[in-house]
Amino acid sequence: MVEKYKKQYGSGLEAQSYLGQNYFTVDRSLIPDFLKLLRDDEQFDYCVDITATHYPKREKQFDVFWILYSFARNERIRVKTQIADGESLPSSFPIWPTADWLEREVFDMFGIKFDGHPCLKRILLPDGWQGFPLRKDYGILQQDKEWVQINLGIESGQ
Amino acid sequence: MIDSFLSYLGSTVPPANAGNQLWVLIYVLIIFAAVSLTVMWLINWVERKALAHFQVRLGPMRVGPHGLLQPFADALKLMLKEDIIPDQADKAVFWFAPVIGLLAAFTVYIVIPFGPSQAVSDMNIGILFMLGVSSLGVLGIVTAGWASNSHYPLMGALRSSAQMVSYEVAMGLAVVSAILMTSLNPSGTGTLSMIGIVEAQQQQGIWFLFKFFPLGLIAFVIFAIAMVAETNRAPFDLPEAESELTAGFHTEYSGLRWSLFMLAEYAAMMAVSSIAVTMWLGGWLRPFPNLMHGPTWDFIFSLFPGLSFVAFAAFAFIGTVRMPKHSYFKIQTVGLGIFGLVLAFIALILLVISIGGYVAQAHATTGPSPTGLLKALATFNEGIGYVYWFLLKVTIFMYLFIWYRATWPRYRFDQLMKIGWKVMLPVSLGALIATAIVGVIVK
Amino acid sequence: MNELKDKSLPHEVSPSNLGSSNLDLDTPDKPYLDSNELIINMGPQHPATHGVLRVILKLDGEKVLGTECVIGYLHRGVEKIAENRTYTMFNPYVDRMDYVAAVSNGLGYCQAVEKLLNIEAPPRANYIRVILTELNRLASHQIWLGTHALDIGAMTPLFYTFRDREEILKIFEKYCGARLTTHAFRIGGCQYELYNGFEKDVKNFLSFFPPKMDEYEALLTGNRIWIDRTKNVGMLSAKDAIALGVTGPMLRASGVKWDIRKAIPYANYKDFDFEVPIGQNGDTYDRYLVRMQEMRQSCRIIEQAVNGIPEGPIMAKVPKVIKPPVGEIYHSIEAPKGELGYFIVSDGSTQPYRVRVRPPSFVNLQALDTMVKGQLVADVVAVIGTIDIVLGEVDR
Amino acid sequence: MNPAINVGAAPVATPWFFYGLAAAAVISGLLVITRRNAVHSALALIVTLLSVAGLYLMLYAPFVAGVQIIVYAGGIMVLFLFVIMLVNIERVSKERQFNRIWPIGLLASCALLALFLSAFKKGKSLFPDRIIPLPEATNTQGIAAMLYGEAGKMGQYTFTFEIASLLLLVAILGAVIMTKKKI
Repeated sequence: MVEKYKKQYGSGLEAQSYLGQNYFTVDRSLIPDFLKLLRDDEQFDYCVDITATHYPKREKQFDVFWILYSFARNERIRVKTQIADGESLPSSFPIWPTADWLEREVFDMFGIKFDGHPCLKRILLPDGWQGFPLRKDYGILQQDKEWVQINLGIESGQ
Repeated sequence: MIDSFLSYLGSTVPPANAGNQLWVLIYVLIIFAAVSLTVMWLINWVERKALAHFQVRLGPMRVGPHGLLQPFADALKLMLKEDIIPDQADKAVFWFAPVIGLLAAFTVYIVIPFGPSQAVSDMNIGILFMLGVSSLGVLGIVTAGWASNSHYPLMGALRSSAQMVSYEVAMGLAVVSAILMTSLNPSGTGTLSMIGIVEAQQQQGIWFLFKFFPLGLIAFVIFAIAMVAETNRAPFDLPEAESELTAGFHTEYSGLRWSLFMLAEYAAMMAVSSIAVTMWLGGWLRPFPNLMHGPTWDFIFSLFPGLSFVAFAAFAFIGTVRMPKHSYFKIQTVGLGIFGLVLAFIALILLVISIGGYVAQAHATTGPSPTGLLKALATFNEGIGYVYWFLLKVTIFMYLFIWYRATWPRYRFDQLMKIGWKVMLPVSLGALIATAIVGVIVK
Repeated sequence: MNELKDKSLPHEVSPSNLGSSNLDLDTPDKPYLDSNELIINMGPQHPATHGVLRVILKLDGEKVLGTECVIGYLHRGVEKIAENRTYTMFNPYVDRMDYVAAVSNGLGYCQAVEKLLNIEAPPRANYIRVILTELNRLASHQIWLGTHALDIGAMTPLFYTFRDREEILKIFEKYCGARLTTHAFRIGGCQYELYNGFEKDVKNFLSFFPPKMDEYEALLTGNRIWIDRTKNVGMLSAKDAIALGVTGPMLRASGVKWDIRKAIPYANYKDFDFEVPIGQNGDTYDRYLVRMQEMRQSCRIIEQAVNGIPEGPIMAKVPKVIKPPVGEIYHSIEAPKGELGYFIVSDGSTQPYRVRVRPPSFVNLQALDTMVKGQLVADVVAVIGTIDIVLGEVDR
Repeated sequence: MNPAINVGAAPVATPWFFYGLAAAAVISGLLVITRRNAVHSALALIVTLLSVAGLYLMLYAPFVAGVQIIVYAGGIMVLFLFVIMLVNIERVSKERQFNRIWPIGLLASCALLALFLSAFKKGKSLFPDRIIPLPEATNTQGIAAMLYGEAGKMGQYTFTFEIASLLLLVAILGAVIMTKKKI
């Protein structure tokens, strides 16, 4: 499988393994097609999770992960891609409907936009929330301070 | 006035029929007080205790021995609670809705025959009146739901109105098939009078439950199901389904107004149980009044009320003895003991009355009819017997209501409607037609 | 529901129909008999939403036209907390997510970190883990059963299940001192050796519990009203279930025989002989039956485990300061509610760089809209109950 | 309540009951047409119906009173309320309450009033020998005899009664067919 896709996509795709867990690092441009391919041709019909990681010092700040599972092959793989802040990704909602809330959560926590998502809005945090909490440069204390100053009228809640 | 009071004692017709207005008033007051008290105290307590024991809990234990005074504490709390009327509610209707429900539930008691003369009135159209007035109870629920001006109560009101209208049909048809049976009397005419229906059962020598087996039973079962739906009790408690509509039509009600709804609900439960008892279970008749008659049998059966209270007193005393010996429980122990003494005293009075009645009856067979105290005792003995057997049968139904609630999940609205219209209605109609045919053949 | 069933999913999935549970509240659908649609807010304070779930229902009379879940009322930022704690310090936090199945949460996290460290818990620890996790599955399923039945209107099972769950909690309490948020496991094994009489307690429980299960089943399984209320309610076909990422008993009730304990065995589940019960129709009744069967299977597992606890250490050799090498790991276990996954990214320091929890309740809750569309309000309650959500886990 | 009509039967209640019930019926009847809020109107209508039921009772017609309560107050009005509650009250209350043909209405009312007055005036001469004074105990049977007949004979109104029930059945079927798209 790996060779086949390597041939097809060339340098945009890299297959790796860590502690027995396989993952693909793919270029952002391959994203919707490769995922669709995985689902249709390789039977990865269950999207376990979509998540991201923030590396503020990198140029491409975000790692976005798709964790996929195939019932037929009993195999789990990860797909990983890197995007920069402000870049958006195509939504995988048309591929796996379960991506709906998972992408919303990624948007909520990291501010990564997914094009084509039916309703990309905050899910866990209130609609008017400022900032994206799971970014590494998110100031928890500052946020807390602002909130108590506005809502409770005290200098600091800490 | 005293003359009027005394002259009515021992009368064989209900006071309203005798035109005795003083006694009408007395009866109404007695019934109102008795029903309120049983509903507020006894049924409330029994329901909570029985439900708790079904569900491996203890139920109320703190206020009074075994929580006996809990209902009073709750009533007090409800009375003192802030009475909230939502800002957007239709205030007049909101205020009036529980009153409608309560009025409807209590007016029904006018025609309930606790005995041949132990009713306020023996109306010619007794059962019709009863069904009519109890059907007005739904207006209270509907207006309450609408006046709250809130979504959940409105949905509760809609459900309740649809439910009540549907089940009333099956209920009415079941009642009609029992009424048909009254026309097989020796006298040849049927009756709608509640007292007449019970007397018909006595004359025909059979409870209508067993008449034309299984036709009477089918009608009874239909009624027994429909009456649960009519009173919005589990498994048909959709209008107040807690897990769906928070509390249904009385979501916005609090305090005294809310307690009026509860009072009305329980009063309605007793009222429909009374209809069932009157129509199918022989009303006030004791078991086998025709087979086991004669002074001895009368005496044996007249001991039942007294013996029941002996049993209650015994329970109370056992509870007193088993109360933990700790200073904390001192008041409760003493209270339960006193309660037991009161019950024992009532039992004593009842036993004395039944013995007095026996003596009076013995006198009557040998010599001139007794007068004075003996006559009064005989009268009381008879009356207590009637009321006792009637209430015993009603109690069984009340217990069934609680049992249903502990056992069954709730129906869904469409299923409820389906059962009402597609099962109950055809079955009751069929039973009615079959009863009519069998009745004509028998006659 | 039939329309959905006929649709072949996931390959021709239409986003407007499945998964997207976002109501367009401003533009009503075509009015039916000119009656106005009702927008009803169910929750966050509602007796049947199991905590602080808020469901906005669009109703036509009693029929549900659409739903939208509003969640996050219990959001505590668990994932952010993890980034500011060491691996060991974060361990108790995971108990607070699915607080009725705290042991499972702890197992998943500990095993994920163990995997990252490339160590293996000793067999004795694994046996203890299996016993406690399966006991926890029983406790979680009991809460589900009680509340689910209560939602449908049967009050009594709630008290029965809580009575019996008490016995499980007593065992937890004796073992680690806590009843609910147990923090029973440590990275590398278990902190506490079994107390004296643990086996006896568990065996007592095993002889006590199956008759109680018969009691629950006597109240519900054959109950006509229960069947009416749950059969063909909240149907979820296997294809829909997979497409929506539904896992656990919900997936199995739809007919997919998939259990992580069998498919990707962890701890030492492969040593035990147990069945994976599946349903056929994927309706609420099947989910009920599947969970009931699972409880019996859990009893089997516990019985085998408690009879075969090996001797030996209960902790692997774990460094004092946990500093996993740079890398990322995803590990998931079969929690009572479904696949509970932990995705941990390590940057080589003592604190995890990122911990992502894949919560089964969260993903399963997405299926609510698909399951209740076209059904009645009362079914919404039944379906919320059957999804078996814990808001602590949905919101984290 | 002319005691002369009901020979031998004691009056059910004092004439004050009649005045009370009549006043309640008239006032609530007026409320029905003047209230802007439809639910209030419906509730007022229920009061009217109940007052009329009370009047029937006073006329020794308990069966009719009972039927009035069951069918109208308990059944039909509940359905009325059911429907009204689904209507958007705020929109309705903003609409014009009376339409423009009130002169015709007034004329009709006047005609009705004239009819009542003449009936009242001529009543005594018109009715006494045609009304059969029925004691309370038997008038329910009387109604039954008229509707269903007795002793093998067809009643006076049996045919009409059956026709009416057939009509209702047709109406029900029509309603079902109109609302149900496929049966």
